[in-house]
Amino acid sequence: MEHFIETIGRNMFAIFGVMALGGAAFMVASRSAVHSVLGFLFAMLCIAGCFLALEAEFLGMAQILVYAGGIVVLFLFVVMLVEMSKKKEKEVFQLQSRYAVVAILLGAVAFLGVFRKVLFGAANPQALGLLRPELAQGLDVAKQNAQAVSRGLFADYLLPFEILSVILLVALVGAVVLAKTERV
Amino acid sequence: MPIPTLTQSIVITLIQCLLVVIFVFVVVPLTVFAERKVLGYLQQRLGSTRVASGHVGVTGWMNRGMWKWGRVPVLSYWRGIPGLVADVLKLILKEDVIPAKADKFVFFIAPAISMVSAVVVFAAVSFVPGVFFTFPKWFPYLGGLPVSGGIADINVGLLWILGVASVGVYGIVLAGWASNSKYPLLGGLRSAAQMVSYEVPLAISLLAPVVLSASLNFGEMSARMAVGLPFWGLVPQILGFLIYLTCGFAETNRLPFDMPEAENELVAGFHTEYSGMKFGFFYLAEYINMTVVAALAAGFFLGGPWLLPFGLQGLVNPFLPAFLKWFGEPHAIFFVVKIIFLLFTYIWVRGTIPRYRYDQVMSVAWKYLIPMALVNLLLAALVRCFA
Amino acid sequence: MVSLNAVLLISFLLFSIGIIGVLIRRNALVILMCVELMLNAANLNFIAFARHSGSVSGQAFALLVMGFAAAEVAVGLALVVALYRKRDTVQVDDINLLKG
Amino acid sequence: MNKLLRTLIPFDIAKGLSITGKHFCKVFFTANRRKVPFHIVSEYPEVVAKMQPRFRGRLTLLKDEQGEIKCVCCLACEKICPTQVITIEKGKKEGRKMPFPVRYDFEMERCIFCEFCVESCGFDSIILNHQFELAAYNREDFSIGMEGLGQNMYEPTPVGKFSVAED
Repeated sequence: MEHFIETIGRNMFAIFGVMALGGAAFMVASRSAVHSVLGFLFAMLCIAGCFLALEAEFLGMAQILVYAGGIVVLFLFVVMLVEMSKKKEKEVFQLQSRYAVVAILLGAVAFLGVFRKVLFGAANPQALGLLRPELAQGLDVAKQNAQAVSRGLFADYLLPFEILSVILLVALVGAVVLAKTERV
Repeated sequence: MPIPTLTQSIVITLIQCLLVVIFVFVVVPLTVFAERKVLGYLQQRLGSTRVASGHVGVTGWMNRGMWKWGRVPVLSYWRGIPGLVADVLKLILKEDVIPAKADKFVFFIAPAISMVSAVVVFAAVSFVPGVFFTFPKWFPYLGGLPVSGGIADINVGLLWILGVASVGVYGIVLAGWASNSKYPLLGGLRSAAQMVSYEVPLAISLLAPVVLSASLNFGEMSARMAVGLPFWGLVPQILGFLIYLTCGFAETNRLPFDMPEAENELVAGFHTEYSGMKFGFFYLAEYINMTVVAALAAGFFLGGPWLLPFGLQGLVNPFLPAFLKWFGEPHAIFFVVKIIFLLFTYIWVRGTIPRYRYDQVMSVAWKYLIPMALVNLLLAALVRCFA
Repeated sequence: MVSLNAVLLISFLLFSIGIIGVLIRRNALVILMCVELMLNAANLNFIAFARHSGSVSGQAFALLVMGFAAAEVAVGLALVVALYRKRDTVQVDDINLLKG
Repeated sequence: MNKLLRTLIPFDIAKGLSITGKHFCKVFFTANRRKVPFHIVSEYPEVVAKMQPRFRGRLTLLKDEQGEIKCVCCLACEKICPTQVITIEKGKKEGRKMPFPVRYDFEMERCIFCEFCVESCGFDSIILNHQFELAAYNREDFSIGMEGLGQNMYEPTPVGKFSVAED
């Protein structure tokens, strides 16, 4: 029992990762757009789980909050707006899908071939851990993740953060202008 | 204090989950009953005073007996209580109708999403700081082990609560879409827009306690707000409290922000096509969400498990009845009492304020609540800076 | 503990699924979702490397990417809605005219 | 400025809450304890409901002090009735100068309780009384006349058939 639970705990990342892959595959393969959104939502939640398994708690929660709480709802909203028309879709997939899938699979095989040693070899067997804990500037990254991230965000990368806020503002205004109807 | 093994700690967590589920499923039916009675009293009625026919069956016999007895509704407060059981039985026994053109999978999964996201939020709510109780020594397997006051007292508890609560939108939106019917779709679209809008001021108003307490952990936040600030932080955060309550009403789709299921425009909104226990899940989820919002408000603005702020507890202690003193200073009972008061406030507001129009709902969120919440956040930052 | 390789493999597969989606789907909304998926795969790598190097810069950057993704989705969805208003379709291969 | 203040500080909401709160306290703390309760509804089958004076129930013929029917068969009510539920047959009665209604039939199933008949009556000889338990099991029970098969016009509809209070 003990051993079983420990095994699950150790492989949490793999479990969430495989589930995320399943959700993503469902998203690409399903014919109804709403089902696609559901698959996307599932994939996002599982990726949040992956973040948690990597001990990035703040990022995991931000993932749930931003993606599941905001972005996917917007997608669903637009899908429901757009799907209200009764016009039948011609086909879900493109004509070149077969070639595209083959090409991607080839790319995957090539990737695995090139990085075979890195991924499966014994060249880099050490577990993913904190190699240079002194960079966390006196904070225990595992215990005070949110504080550590905030230090990174507001001390080291303040300028990108500010630029991001400007980008968000521009995107907001742009979205309003684009989606506005003429008569309003 | 013995350190639990992995399996033991998981068993303890399961016990905590069971306790929370029991709490939820005790509070929710009582809230449903209280809603009927309190709404009645607010409108000078009596609320529900009998179950089914007053003349058939056991309850009918009881009713007749009471009337024969004194011609006065002796238990006029409580005669509706069998309605609790009757409600649940009705929901369980009803036929579960699925519309022929509905999307079966999504139709099935929507109430589940609603329910799960409502219950799971409680994982990060800590009812008491520290140890809730300790298993006695004779207890098999778990003897002598402590049980903490929250299931998962994680560092990013507030974010967890906000994130999972926001997943609850999908239940409503997907239910509206999957029913393949006009009114549910309109209700779902409305609620998507409404809940996304209200999440913004809600989150910003909760940021003020975060700033004041410098933590994202539920227990820590409630403790610091309760002990470190005057009157559980209610006085410096009165604006934030009001904004939070308003957004909480909107997030749980309660009147006066009852857009998704506007009875007079949309039949029953997103759950028009639902029946049986699937509808019951939506019904339960609404009340559980109310409890969650009340728990957050009680924890952050009303001091959570702390009876009185500062050292005032010591001043009041001599005048308290003995059983209250027995509970000690931070105790879950105070938290629960505050939650119940806030649930009463929900019903009170519902019985008082009429429903907003849809455009009014949106303009309240974007034009008033968000700027006010930002101002409140600024105030909190100033307080933190200079105090 | 999680090995870096597992993270890289998973994120690579997620990215590939994203690319496949972009290439083979006709619905503009699904294509947007696939783009989001690819951004997430990149985020996963950011976090893995942040852990590997023991600093939080990667996490901070992942957060920035999230914000950027939100901005992108807002503009993209606005484009889709505008397109739908104009042409009554969201199928990308129906949108093959420069003017119209 | 004043308007802004009123927008920001929810005075009216507080006022409304205080009013409903007052009602709540009154009803909650005095239920079962007062002869005249604060709640405005009654527990109907047990406590007989009191109607407002203007309540429009079933049509009734009135009698004067001598116990004589006031109706003089002017047929004003029959003419004005929009659903034509009233049928009057003129007749004579010994010792009475005015015409006397031999038959006064009232088909309650079609009546819309508009009270035009009462308004049109120049002799105040009919009213709509305060009966509201007008349901019946048979269609025939709705045709009400002075005597004969239908119910009598003067007798009340069988009230309290279902109520405990009459036991």
